Amino acid sequence: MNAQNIAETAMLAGATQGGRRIGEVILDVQNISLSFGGVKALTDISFDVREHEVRAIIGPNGAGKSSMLNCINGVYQPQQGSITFRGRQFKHMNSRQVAEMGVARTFQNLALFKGMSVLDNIMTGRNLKMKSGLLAQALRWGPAEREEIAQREFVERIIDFLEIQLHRKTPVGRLPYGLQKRVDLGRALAMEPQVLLLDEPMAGMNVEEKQDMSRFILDVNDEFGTTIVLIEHDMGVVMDISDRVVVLDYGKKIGDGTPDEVRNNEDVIRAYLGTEH
Amino acid sequence: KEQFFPLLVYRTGPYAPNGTPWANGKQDYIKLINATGGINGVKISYEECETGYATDKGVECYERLKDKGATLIDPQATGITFALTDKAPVDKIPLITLGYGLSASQDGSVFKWNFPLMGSYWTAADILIQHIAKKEGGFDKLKGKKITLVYHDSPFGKEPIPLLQERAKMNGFELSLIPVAAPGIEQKSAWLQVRQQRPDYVLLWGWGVMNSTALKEAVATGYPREKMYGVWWAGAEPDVKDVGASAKGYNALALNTSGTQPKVIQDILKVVHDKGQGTGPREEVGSVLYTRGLIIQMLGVEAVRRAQERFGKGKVMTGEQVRWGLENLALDQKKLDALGFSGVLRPISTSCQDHMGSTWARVHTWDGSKWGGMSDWYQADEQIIKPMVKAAGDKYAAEKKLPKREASDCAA
Amino acid sequence: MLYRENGQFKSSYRADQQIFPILQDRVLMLLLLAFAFAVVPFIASEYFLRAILIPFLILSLAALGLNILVGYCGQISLGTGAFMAVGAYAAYNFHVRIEGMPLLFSLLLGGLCATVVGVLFGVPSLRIKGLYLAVATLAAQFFVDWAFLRINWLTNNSASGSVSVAGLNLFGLPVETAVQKYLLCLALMVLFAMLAKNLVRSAIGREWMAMRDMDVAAAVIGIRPVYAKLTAFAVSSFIVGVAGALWGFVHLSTWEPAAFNIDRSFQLLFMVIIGGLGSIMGSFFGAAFIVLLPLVLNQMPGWFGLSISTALASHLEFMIFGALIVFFLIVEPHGLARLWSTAKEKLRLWPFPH
Amino acid sequence: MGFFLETLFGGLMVGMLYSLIAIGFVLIYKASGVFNFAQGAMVLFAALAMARFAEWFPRWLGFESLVLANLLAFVAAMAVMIVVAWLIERLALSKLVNQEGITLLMATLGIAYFLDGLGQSLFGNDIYKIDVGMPKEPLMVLEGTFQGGLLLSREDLIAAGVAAALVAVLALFFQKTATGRALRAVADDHQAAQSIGIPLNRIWVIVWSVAGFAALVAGIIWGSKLGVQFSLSLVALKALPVVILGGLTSVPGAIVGGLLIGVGEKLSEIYLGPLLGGGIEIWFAYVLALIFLLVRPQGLFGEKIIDRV
Amino acid sequence: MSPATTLLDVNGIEVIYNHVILVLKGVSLKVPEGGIVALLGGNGAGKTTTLRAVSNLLAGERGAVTKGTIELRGERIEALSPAELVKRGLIQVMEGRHCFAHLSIEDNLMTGAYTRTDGKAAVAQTLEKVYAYFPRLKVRRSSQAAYTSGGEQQMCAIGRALMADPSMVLLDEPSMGLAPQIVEEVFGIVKDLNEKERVTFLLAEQNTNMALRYADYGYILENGRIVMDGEAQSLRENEDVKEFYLGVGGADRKSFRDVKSYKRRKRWLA
Ligand SMILES: Nc1ncnc2c1ncn2[C@@H]1O[C@H](COP(=O)(O)OP(=O)(O)OP(=O)(O)O)[C@@H](O)[C@H]1O
Ligand SMILES: Nc1ncnc2c1ncn2[C@@H]1O[C@H](COP(=O)(O)OP(=O)(O)OP(=O)(O)O)[C@@H](O)[C@H]1O
Ligand SMILES: CC(C)C[C@H](N)C(=O)O
Ligand SMILES: [Mg+2]
Ligand SMILES: [Mg+2]
Repeated sequence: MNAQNIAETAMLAGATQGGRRIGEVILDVQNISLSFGGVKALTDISFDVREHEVRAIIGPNGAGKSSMLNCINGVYQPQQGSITFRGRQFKHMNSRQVAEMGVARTFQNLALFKGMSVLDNIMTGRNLKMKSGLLAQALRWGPAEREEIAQREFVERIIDFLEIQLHRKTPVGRLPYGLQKRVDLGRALAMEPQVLLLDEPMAGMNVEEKQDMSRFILDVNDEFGTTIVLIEHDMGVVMDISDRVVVLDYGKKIGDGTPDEVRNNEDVIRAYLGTEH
Repeated sequence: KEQFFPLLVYRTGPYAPNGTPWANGKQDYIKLINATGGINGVKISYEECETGYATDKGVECYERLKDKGATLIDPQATGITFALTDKAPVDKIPLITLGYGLSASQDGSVFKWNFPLMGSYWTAADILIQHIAKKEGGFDKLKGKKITLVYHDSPFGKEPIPLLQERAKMNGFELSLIPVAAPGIEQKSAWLQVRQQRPDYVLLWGWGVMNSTALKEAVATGYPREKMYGVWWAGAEPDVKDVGASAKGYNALALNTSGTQPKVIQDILKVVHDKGQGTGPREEVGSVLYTRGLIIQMLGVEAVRRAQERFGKGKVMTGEQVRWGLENLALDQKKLDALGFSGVLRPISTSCQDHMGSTWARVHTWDGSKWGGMSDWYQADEQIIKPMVKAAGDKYAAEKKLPKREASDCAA
Repeated sequence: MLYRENGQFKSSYRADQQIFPILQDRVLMLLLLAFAFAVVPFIASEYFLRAILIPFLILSLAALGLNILVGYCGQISLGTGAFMAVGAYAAYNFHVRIEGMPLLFSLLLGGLCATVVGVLFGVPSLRIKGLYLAVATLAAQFFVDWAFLRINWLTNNSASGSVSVAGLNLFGLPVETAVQKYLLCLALMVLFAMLAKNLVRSAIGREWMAMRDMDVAAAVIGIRPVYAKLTAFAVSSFIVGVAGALWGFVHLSTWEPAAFNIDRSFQLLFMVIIGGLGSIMGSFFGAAFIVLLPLVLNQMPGWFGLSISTALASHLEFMIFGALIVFFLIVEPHGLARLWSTAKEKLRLWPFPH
Repeated sequence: MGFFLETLFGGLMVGMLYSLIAIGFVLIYKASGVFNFAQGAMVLFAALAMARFAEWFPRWLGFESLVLANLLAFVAAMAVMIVVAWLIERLALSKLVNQEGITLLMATLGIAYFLDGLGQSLFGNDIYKIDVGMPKEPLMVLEGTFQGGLLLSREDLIAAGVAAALVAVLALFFQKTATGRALRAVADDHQAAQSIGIPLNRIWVIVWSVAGFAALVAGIIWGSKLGVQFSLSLVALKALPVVILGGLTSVPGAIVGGLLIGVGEKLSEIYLGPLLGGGIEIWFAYVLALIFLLVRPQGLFGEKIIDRV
Repeated sequence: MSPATTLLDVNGIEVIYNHVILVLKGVSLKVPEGGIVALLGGNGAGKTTTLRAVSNLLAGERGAVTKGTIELRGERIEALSPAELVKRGLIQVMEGRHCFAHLSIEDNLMTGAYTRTDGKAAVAQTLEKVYAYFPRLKVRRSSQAAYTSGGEQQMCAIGRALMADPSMVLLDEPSMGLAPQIVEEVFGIVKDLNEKERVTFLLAEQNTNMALRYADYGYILENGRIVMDGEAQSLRENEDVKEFYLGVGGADRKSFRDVKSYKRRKRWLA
């Protein structure tokens, strides 16, 4: 940890923001480098995420934002660096482990299970919590059925929360883009994650819908204390709802700090924001 | 009332070129009988059902046609025969499996409803070995010779193996086995192996496209056709037709002659084809498999006739009665002559013990354009066949927990 | 009676999670079952039972098994014939080698052996996907074909590779007549259909579908590909194995490896596609289409009193069959089951078009 | 040694024959993302047309020349295949735009049934002969070096040459022309291809015609080897491991896959087969393909399977 | 804007998916030659469906236009294939990118020129133009499209359509997934093409702010019906539009952090 980080810790720890208590570092990414053949997607990236905060990652197209999430998620394996989650250090992560540790995510290009209904898509998020054996499920025998119903209740709460009750039984492929994004979020929420990684959750939404989405994100953050890592291109949203922002450009980190700090960072303005913001 | 014969055939699929003339022969003979007054006045009705040589379709055909009063069935495939062997006794429908099917079913005391008339794969293999021995100048000359069996990798192709193994032990030749996966369109490795082993003789146990492909591969690898001997299902026109002159010298077993000289063929041409009622093309009449179809149908008809002698002339016979007829066939030369089959096949007479009726066959040779050069008749060696049939029959009966038929059952 | 769900409020999730949430469907299903168990045995002819219903039931069972693998888990398999064969021959071995082995146990043990083989050949699916996976299953198909022809021990030393069973009985009740066989197949089919339905609407079923639809996302939410894929192979081959054993024991009673050759594998795959991937109901529709349609077409000329040659009839049958496949796919690419549910949806809206 | 070489060559030649059929699969898959189940049926159909036309033309037109008969028959058979391609597009594919691969696969199955039935009812279901003057007698080489010489099949050599030429042309076509690029685009995404103005119907007619041509060539070569009859449609099964091993999307892959499968199959059958009771080549071919796939899941030359979130 | 001839005239169309799902319930709109028209509306309003109906891409989604007419330059086009429409200069950029995954970026772009008959040189020139618009694409020209980032794919999809040298472009959510300055650029390109080459645009956009800034005219779609239309200027000033689409309640912009309180949106149509 460098000096700046320590100072920040002092500032944030214990400080309450809108009732949220920003805690210790929960996820610490150190010196990650990732390349695909000749393409360097990430070069020596380090940043940390604190418990309960909303951490945004921004940067121009192709900067490596999604790749970063993919590394945390175990979808990509970085060539260098390590990731520390709740004090445990990993050279690279394995998707299942990550999920078990309570990290959930949504995807930029909608990775929903197309053939399944909204309800089933969200139910898959509960799978880690379901313990009945194969035979019990086949027979739908006492505990198995009770478990199914209990999880269903949880999922129904998410459905209510996201206001997609009407579409419960619709195959997700038929939904308009914006609602699919919501289902994607629902599936991640169903995992009751401690850290939620969101990859452009508001792409393709109008302002009103973005407001709704912001509300969902902030509510989750507030009510369940979920830590949030958010990639988003809408600067309004990023600046309004995030606590700290990392800026990537061509795979390198060019800025890190509170929205205000980032907004005024020269490099960031040049590479990403342009002059208007 | 009419005597109903269902005709299980295959006119489509990989075996169609061989199945079609056979099916045509069966039908033409029925037409001939009907045109000449039926069986003591009883006309024969028939219905074809396409099996495509597939067992499950064969079973479906059987179930469908048995309800229409089937009294005799020729399944036209060993696989279908296997599947029907359990069903026939329940439904009381005899099966004619002329020259194919289960070799062990010659034993009428176990296989009450199966009739592998005129030969089984065991008699076939035995006769081929006899013929080769004769060529070599005696059984003792077989010692140290190499004989390779190239066979259709199915129950049909595997049937002759036990007999050949027995013979190899007895006569001291070396037997090697080369399976060819059905339907046998790719045989390069089989024939490379033949080329490597350089056997003195190759026995070909194929059906359908496998036969012509084998001959072509033999040409391509330079194996002399003169040293190749096919079973009687590998000795018809479709097997050599498009190999043509290259297949010259190839030999195969013959259960029957071919050609249009026999009187029955002439009758068919006159009575059926000239009236425009022929089933297939006229050129095909008298070909090997066509003629075999005729024989099969003739034996069926004669079984009904025989049964009528006992159960009432001019009546429609039940399956059980036809079965009795099949078991008591007695077609001597005189009768065959009368039926127009002189020279086509040898006399045949069955009994309760022996459902084959004749274990004789000859060998013919392809001269590049037609089958000819019939050898003398050979009879399969009882000494070898009988014990094998008995052992296999006993094993079958034991497995199935079948009681052996009583002597009284035979008399009945 | 109108087909409406108005007024049918679900007051509990349990009620909502029923297999047939709509009352009319439930009633219809019960009636259908009652008909199948209590009426059919009395009215169906022997031919109908033996040549149509029994093969239909057994093949729909196999299709059901395959649908779990292909339709729910998205793993294409062209080795179904092989797994059926393993089921059949394994059951046969238990049947003849262990004196007094009850039929039901033989069948289930056959299924269990098929499970083992299925899982074994399913292992490559962890690395190989899509049509490429077909190679692994085809390897199974041809290997198994070969093994039962070549390894005598597996066929209890029958020289020809063909085996046969007789004198079946189920805990003392004979299974000999067509009706008895039909009832056995029907009962097993209903049982397995229920179990399969339960599985696919439980956690494991969702894991399978998730793997099928988007495997990376599935991994990210904590689904283990190994477990999901191999359980699908296991459950699928188990059902397929039992179906294979039934096909051998009940339908054919004497069989050779060719009864389970690659054509069978293709046939089953076609059933699940035309019936509807990822639909239990679809397996039945598909089996009906592929088993029954050719029979109907085959007998059609007879009904109209046409006499055309067997060969031509059979070629026409091919052509019509082929054309109908294409036709139904155009009408509903997702199979007959989807067609059926769309029809129901329309019915629900009727008489208002939308 | 001599025998080993012979086996090796035999395997290579058979492999080329498989490739000839495999190319047809690859073409259609590469250009529309459809696994064409009807390829075998097309081979049979084309071969039947060729064989029967070669038999009929001299009769209809009253001439004797075998060369002329073959030439006319070839042209007529090709015309028939183009009509077939056009009908397939019109009646089936055009109505199935943007459907999943498996649906299209099933549709090609329907087409296969249809073609099998149609071909045999139009042209007959007996054995017919294609005689394009392929030499049948073997060629003996290196008789000095090896005892008994080295046996090569001239027929196979010619077939191999034809296959190689076909592949070269097709590979160029795909890589270098705008149509080739459009074909690959269609395979990736029907709807997007449509949206930018690629005329799916024309593309499909072209592809299926080219596949029909490949089927015709394969049909002539296999037909003159085996005789033309229903079983010809089953040779497609032999091409399956070849396409998959080579990569569903690679024309050159079909050749390399063919060679590997051919050689692997023959060597295994001859050197391993006798130990296991023989008849192992079929499953061995698949096991071989499987081993390669474990290393490269997209086949040797196939396009990488894209798996991104 | 001077009264221009109507290029595209959609008249009362109704679209049904899968024979049962009625999505558009009589949508009419006009696009004047050389105009930029925005189609606005929330998720599921039917924007994409409208565009698909125009470019005749519904069949692949198992949808169909069941009522109404669509005319391009006075010619009925419901029965024309998409390829024929592209030949007439009408091209669509599909929502969700749809790049050809296995082709390189450059090959993707080149497929866009498939229908062109004006020679290699002209195509090469357009390619350079596209690269000039999107330098990022030039950098990634030889990468397989599937392995480029979401934004790069979006640029590729837009560039690909431009390669056809169209006279009218249907843009479905062009700004989705693009970084802010690229969004600006994309709209800049739209304006540029519109002004310099008189390319007509119909764009479905969620980014209402942007859309109304660049468009001349706008339609608002809700639940499959057009509920409001007008000059971009007047829409921008409409209170409801302001509140629901531009996110400016009353006078000033609301922070996304403050919308947490429960609010229920007013619908023009129930
Ligand atoms: N292929 C389809 N099958 C069935 N319904 C569909 C299909 N495509 C779209 N729909 C339905 O049509 C309606 C309109 O969808 P459309 O995609 O046109 O909306 P949109 O305005 O483009 O929304 P978004 O801004 O989210 O993209 C939605 O309710 C959707 O569920
Ligand atoms: N699997 C992959 N193979 C090859 N290159 C990749 C792969 N994944 C990402 N890249 C490349 O790495 C770079 C970073 O991509 P990434 O998707 O992380 O960008 P991003 O910041 O999310 O951009 P956007 O805002 O456009 O979504 C891009 O240039 C992309 O093409
Ligand atoms: C029936 C005969 C024609 C031979 C055939 N191959 C069989 O099954 O035995
Ligand atoms: Mg991204
Ligand atoms: Mg849309």
